[in-house]
Amino acid sequence: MWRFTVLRVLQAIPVILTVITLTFFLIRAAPGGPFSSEKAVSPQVQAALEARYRLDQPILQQYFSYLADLAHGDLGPTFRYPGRTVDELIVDGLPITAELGFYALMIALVLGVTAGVVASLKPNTLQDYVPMGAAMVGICMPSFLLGPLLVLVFGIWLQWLPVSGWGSTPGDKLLPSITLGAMYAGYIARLSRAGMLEVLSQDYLRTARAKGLPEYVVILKHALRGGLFPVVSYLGPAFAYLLSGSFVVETIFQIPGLGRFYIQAAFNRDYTMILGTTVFLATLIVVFNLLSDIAATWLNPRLRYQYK
Amino acid sequence: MALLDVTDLKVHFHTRNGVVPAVDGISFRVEAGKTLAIIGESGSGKSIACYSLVGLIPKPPGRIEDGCALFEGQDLLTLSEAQLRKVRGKGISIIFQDPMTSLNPYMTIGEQLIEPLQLHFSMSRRDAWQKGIQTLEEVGIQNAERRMHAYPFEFSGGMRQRVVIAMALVAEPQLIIADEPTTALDVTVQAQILKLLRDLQQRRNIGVIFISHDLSVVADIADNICVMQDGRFVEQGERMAIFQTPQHEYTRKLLAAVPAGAKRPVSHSPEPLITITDLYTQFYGNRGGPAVKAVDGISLQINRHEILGLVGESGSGKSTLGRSILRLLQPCSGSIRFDGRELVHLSAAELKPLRRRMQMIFQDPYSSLNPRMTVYDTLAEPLLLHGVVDRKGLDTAVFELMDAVGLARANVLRYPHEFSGGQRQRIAIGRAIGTKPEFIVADEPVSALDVTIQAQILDLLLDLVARFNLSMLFISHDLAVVRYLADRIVVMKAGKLVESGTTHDMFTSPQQPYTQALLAAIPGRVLRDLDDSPL
Amino acid sequence: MTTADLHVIPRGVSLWQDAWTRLRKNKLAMAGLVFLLLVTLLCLLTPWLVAYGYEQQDLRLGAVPPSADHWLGTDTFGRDQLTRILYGGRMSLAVGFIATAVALLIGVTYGAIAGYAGGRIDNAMMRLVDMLYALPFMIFIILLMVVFGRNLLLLFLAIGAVEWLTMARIVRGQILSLRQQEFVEAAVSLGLGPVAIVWRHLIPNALGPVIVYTTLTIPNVMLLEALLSFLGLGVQAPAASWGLLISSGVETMEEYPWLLIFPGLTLTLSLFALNFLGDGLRDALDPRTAKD
Amino acid sequence: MAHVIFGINLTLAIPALPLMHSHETILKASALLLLSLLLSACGGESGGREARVDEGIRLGVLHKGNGAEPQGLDPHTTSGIPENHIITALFEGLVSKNPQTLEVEPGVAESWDISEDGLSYTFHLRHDARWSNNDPLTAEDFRWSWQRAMTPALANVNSYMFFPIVNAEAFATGEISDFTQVGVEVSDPYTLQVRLRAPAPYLLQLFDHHTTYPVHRATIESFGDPSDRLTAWARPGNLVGNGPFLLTEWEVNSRLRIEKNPQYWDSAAVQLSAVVFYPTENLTTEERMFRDGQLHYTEDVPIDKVPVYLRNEPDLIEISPYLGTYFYIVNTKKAPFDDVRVRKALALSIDRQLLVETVLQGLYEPAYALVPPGTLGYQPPRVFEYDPEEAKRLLAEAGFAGGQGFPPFEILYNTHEQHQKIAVTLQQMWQQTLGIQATLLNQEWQVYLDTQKNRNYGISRRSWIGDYVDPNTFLDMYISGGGNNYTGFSNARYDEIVLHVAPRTADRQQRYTLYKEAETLLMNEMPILPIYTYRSKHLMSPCIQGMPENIMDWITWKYVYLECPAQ
Repeated sequence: MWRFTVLRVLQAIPVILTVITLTFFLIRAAPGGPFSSEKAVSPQVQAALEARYRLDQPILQQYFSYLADLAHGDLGPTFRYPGRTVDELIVDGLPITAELGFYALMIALVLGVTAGVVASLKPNTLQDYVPMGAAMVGICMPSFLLGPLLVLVFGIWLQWLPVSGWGSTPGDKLLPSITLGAMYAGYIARLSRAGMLEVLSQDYLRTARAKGLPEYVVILKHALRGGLFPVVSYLGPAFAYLLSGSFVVETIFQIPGLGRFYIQAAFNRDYTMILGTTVFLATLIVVFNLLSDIAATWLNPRLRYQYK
Repeated sequence: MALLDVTDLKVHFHTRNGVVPAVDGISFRVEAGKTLAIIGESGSGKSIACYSLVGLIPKPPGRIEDGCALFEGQDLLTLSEAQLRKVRGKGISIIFQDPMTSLNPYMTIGEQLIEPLQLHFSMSRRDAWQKGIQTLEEVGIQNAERRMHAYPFEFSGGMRQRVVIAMALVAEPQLIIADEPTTALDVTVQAQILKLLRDLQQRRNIGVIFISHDLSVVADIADNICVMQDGRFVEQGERMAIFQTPQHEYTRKLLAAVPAGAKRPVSHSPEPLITITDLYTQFYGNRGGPAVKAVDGISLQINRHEILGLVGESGSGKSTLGRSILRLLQPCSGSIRFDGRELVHLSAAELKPLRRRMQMIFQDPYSSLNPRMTVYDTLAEPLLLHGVVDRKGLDTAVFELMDAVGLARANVLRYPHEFSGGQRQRIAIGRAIGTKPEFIVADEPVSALDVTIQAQILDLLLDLVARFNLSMLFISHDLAVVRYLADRIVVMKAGKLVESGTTHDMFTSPQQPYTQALLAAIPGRVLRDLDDSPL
Repeated sequence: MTTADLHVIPRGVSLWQDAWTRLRKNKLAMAGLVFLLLVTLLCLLTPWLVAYGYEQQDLRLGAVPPSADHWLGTDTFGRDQLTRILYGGRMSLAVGFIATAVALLIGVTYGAIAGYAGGRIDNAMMRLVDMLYALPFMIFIILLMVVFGRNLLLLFLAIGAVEWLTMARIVRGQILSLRQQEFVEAAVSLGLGPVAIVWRHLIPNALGPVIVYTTLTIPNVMLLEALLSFLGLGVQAPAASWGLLISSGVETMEEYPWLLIFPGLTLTLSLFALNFLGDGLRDALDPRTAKD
Repeated sequence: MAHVIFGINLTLAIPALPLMHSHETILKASALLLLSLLLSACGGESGGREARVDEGIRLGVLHKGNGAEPQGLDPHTTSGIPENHIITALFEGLVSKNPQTLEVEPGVAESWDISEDGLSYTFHLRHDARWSNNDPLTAEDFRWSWQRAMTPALANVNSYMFFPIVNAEAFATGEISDFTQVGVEVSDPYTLQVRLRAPAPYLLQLFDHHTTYPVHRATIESFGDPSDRLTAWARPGNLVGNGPFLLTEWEVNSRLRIEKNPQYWDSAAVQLSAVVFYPTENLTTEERMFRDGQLHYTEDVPIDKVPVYLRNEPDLIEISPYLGTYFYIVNTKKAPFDDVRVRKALALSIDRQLLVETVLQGLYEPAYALVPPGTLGYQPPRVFEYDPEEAKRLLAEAGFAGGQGFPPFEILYNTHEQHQKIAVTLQQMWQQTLGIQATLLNQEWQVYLDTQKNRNYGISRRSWIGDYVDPNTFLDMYISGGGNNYTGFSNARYDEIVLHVAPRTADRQQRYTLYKEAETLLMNEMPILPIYTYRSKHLMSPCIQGMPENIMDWITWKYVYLECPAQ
């Protein structure tokens, strides 16, 4: 297991490096710069700004000094918020985005697995069509539509939940989490239905029934484990995508998470911030893919045995 | 009083295409300490009959229409699901056919073993665990205490079947339904398991319903036999009565289908077609594990117009050898000469013209046919590929092939899944002989088939070999089949050749202890004794 | 299939024709197909069907609910919504199908090669996929759009380039398990080359999951386009796409609900139809499920 | 109102009302009331909670939507409006503004003298002005702060504001490095003298711009090089200011809180105990936050919501003229726009009235010149009207009768819903009236700025918000070769008036006459196509007092307080 983990971590290094290089040169190729503004900036001011951010150096030198700083965990100062560093903003925003992502994933898991399992028990009946139809709606519903709809219904009409914010009023974490989780709930529902259908036809469930086990034990204890296998391997990538897709939800609900930085930074040409968030995100994706692989390996005794 | 008394059991399946009477009014009794065998081919309804007793058939579409099954004074067929659950595992337990799939791969043996104990006897986990260990020991598993923590995949096939048996026994049922418990096993292992079952049964005085398609197996252990066909018992009675004086035509057909007797040696001067010298094929283990030498220095010769039987247990490397000869696997050293040409180092392109001359028939007619190709496409593909016929003659050629393997022409546009196993194997044979090859490797072509079908396919093969002047390497674990078909036999064990000789010699005077053990393990001694006795 | 004359084989019966025969019996899938065809046809023929231009304004009219003149109402510029939905459909369908086709092409080819080659090649190819998975693609698409300007072709390609990864994984997994089946060995022993084996024997058998994933990819792609439009990186005004219509409809859903309801309904119905069609196709392409 | 009688949280129900049609109102309102009653009866934590705005009214804390997240709070490195809202509360310049008229009032300077020739200003600082850490605030603080603000290395984009001062430009561009040569002198700790190179009638207003605010030297120096814009001095806990409020909390993208500064010289007049600023980039969200009782005051209102509020809850919306113009610029160096007749045809064929009434929901004023009307009494010239016939004639005269042969061109705008709406409409108007075909080109902000700067456009959307209340802030944009003049417009007389004649004219009315002449020159050449004059619009709790509307949308925080009008 250790060997496997170490190997995967080593493999991640060139990935991250590629991401950095690609992003670095891509954003420099973009028209416009971090200091453009509606009112013309005088050449002197422009030059002084560039000097302060070391943009006057040759681009390769900038690239290598960025890498050198990165090796020390220094992602540099942001262009957008003078006086703040990228590290600081990521450290501030991450816990919030991670929390949002976590709740969303939990909601997705609970809703998705329930729907999928319920549907799989009676395929091609109403008990199948209704939850799967709902799952399809979840998949088809863009978050920029679902969010405002939920806000309108639960925030404005019913007045049950606050319309925005994060952690400032009780219950304000619910709507964003649902909005973000809905699509993933849909996918998880489909995955768990397919996985369960596969498992439900397996002989060992007949064995379990032959022991006299009640049906719920057969499903929960024997079937679920194998049936949710695809879901487990999906969770890692899903969490990573959740984090990178959270900006819409964060914008709609005014959540001070990391997600908004991605987009803002790209539009503002905040070079360091773009790089920082991209690198960070890529690292997260690698880590979560790894975790989900490890979890999948650990859950499957045969694989676990192989890696011993 | 009988342990289980079933009268007039009727189970129907209500499908979209109408009602199928899967079990159509059968009656039988099982006594404690006795074995009742139900014999029948696949689809005869034997498993459904037994499963319906404990409510394990899918409802719908299945429905118990009629009948009565008295067990411990209650009619099983009228019990509610909750009441049935109390019977399952405790009163009646089941040993399923495939130990591979009937154990939950995600749970340890111990967890699975103690489930019925905790459920039916509300035992504490510790007591249940102890009992589990005892039961494992009872079925002959070494290191039971440690093995409780192992997962199913860590066991070999035979050991796994022992676990399944332990699981059926652990709650000390009065009745066990054993559904083809040895079909997936090697002969020697099968013999051990059968012995184990018999011992346990006698020791605990339990009744057994033994479901099988294999008369030879049943012959050794059953007290009473029911012969089932199309949902009905065509004949039932005491074991020897069934074998000695079969009343029903179907019973006679089944008995006749058991491959018996040896092929008469054909005498023509041996002219080698394939010469194999010092062949090694190995598989590399996962993640730098040690290489497995599947074929470990084999030298042998296959003559023209000869059927060479290759016998060995699973894992002996016999399939690997067959595939290596056809270069479906790349041998790592040695030489294979086909009609004087060295095959080992030929490129794919160089091999292609030779492929026309040597073909293969596979074991599993379910997976050896592309499910998305019709019979026509399947048969036409090699013909077109090797330019055996042009497009104009294609239809005729395909029809002729179908005639040759005994398939109705009307089926030409059907897909494999619409055929029975035997018909599918006919398609596969048709595909193999389409290019008029000189040499065919047949890898267990009948082991997945019912006995009567098996007999037909064997005869078809014999016929084709004669008609097309084929040479054949016939791989099988079933000695009776090999004896029926082969001119010569080679025995393999752990990648090495153990013994070879003419069929007659091998069966009458085996030299090596392993060969002797194999022969001894062949089930159906009773039948053979019958055969040998002048009727 | 019983023919009186057993010496004549009906020509041209292929997997696809067979599938079509089976598909026709699946009512839900056919309903989906008919609906999609209808929508596609309407979208293609829009310029000849509608009385208004998609950019044609009637400022004095403004936003009005559905009426006899404007069946689905108008937006704040007095533009006819039916017209805009139909024109938007051209864009959304094009994005959906082209980007998905790109994903399919790359994904299936790549996955099939990796799965069939197996061993080290497979390992190397899948590591590359893992690497690409680690790229924050959403950000990359946005960066690409930002850097190279809004170019629809690029948009299609970029989206397709994101979606092929999962496709490749699915196909590879399928091929890997199919490769163990004996009919592949049979094909090898017949002397078929790798390309023929992959094309004739493997891919048709892997189609089921591929189709299902495709029907999930199309909505995904459409939503991605909508999201990019939402960020101002998608289609160029005054042109429309369903996603764009929905995202601007959301802004005014309280004042002019019809501007959200109709595009939303169109998108949802189309995606549902697509889903039914996909499930139907999967079943139809599998001869085993045909006659039960 | 019913809500009061039931004693439930008002704002929960009130804001929901505006969006309902009258006949449904009662039904829904009672349903909502019933619901909130139920919830509060069950102790439901969400339904019965006190809205943030109500708590704010109780505690004297104002909650304000503030648009974009502020980039920073260093008065010398920022330039945005969201930052300005906060900085004006944390710092105070030499002068301040009358919240209503925007005329200059004493700030840190109690009084000032202006020399006869208008070239020398002497400021007398009040003796009780203090930094928030209780340090005294002296003239030296201003001198040092201004030196910092002009230091080239700091790269202050607003340093040009000092340029009327002697040698300020030379110092800011690095020509001289000796600040003593700049016309800023400290004659005694409470007297500051400023010498100008030329008269600047609007100069006093500049001393209320944040780039001229004093900053605390010791604090800044303790965080590193004063000319390094990246130090952390302007953060909660670090920042020392001299304004009526103190920075106490700042969570990026979440909220920023300022509290009353007890050291402020006029702290007795300050009534709010705190203001909380929320970043609200998404207008729709901001509006919902207001309805949900989270904000007292919004930065903006989604345009489609304006008529709804005007109809149903006019008390909650505040719309007032604003010192900004929305216009299109034309690249006069690019054919066919090099022909003034073409430019005029474009300008004359825009039905501004229709545009404003429909697309803009009647919110803005049609504009026919660059400078907004009413800029401290200035009325811009009106040299043309909407005249489609004349437009057609002009286009024909230029050789494109009925749009024949007119090359296809692009309308450039930066990605934004509002800009797109205008562009789409103009495209239609030009097509319908003139028969010419335009395509829209939306570019995201940075690209759009680049395209304009490189003159790589035909017609482009532009807008301008005045820095101070004087026509000059608009008109000096179009001097020949001006940094913000992307049109290629150049006129000697115009330059002369804007650069030399008008600044030397002390009398306001006389100066306005000159500006009017210049603007007429500009509009006759039509390098810009005015579209409308901005108005600021806010959703505003009726409980906000002391925040009169004004043309700069300027909030003078020390006069603001919360008090609900009697029912």
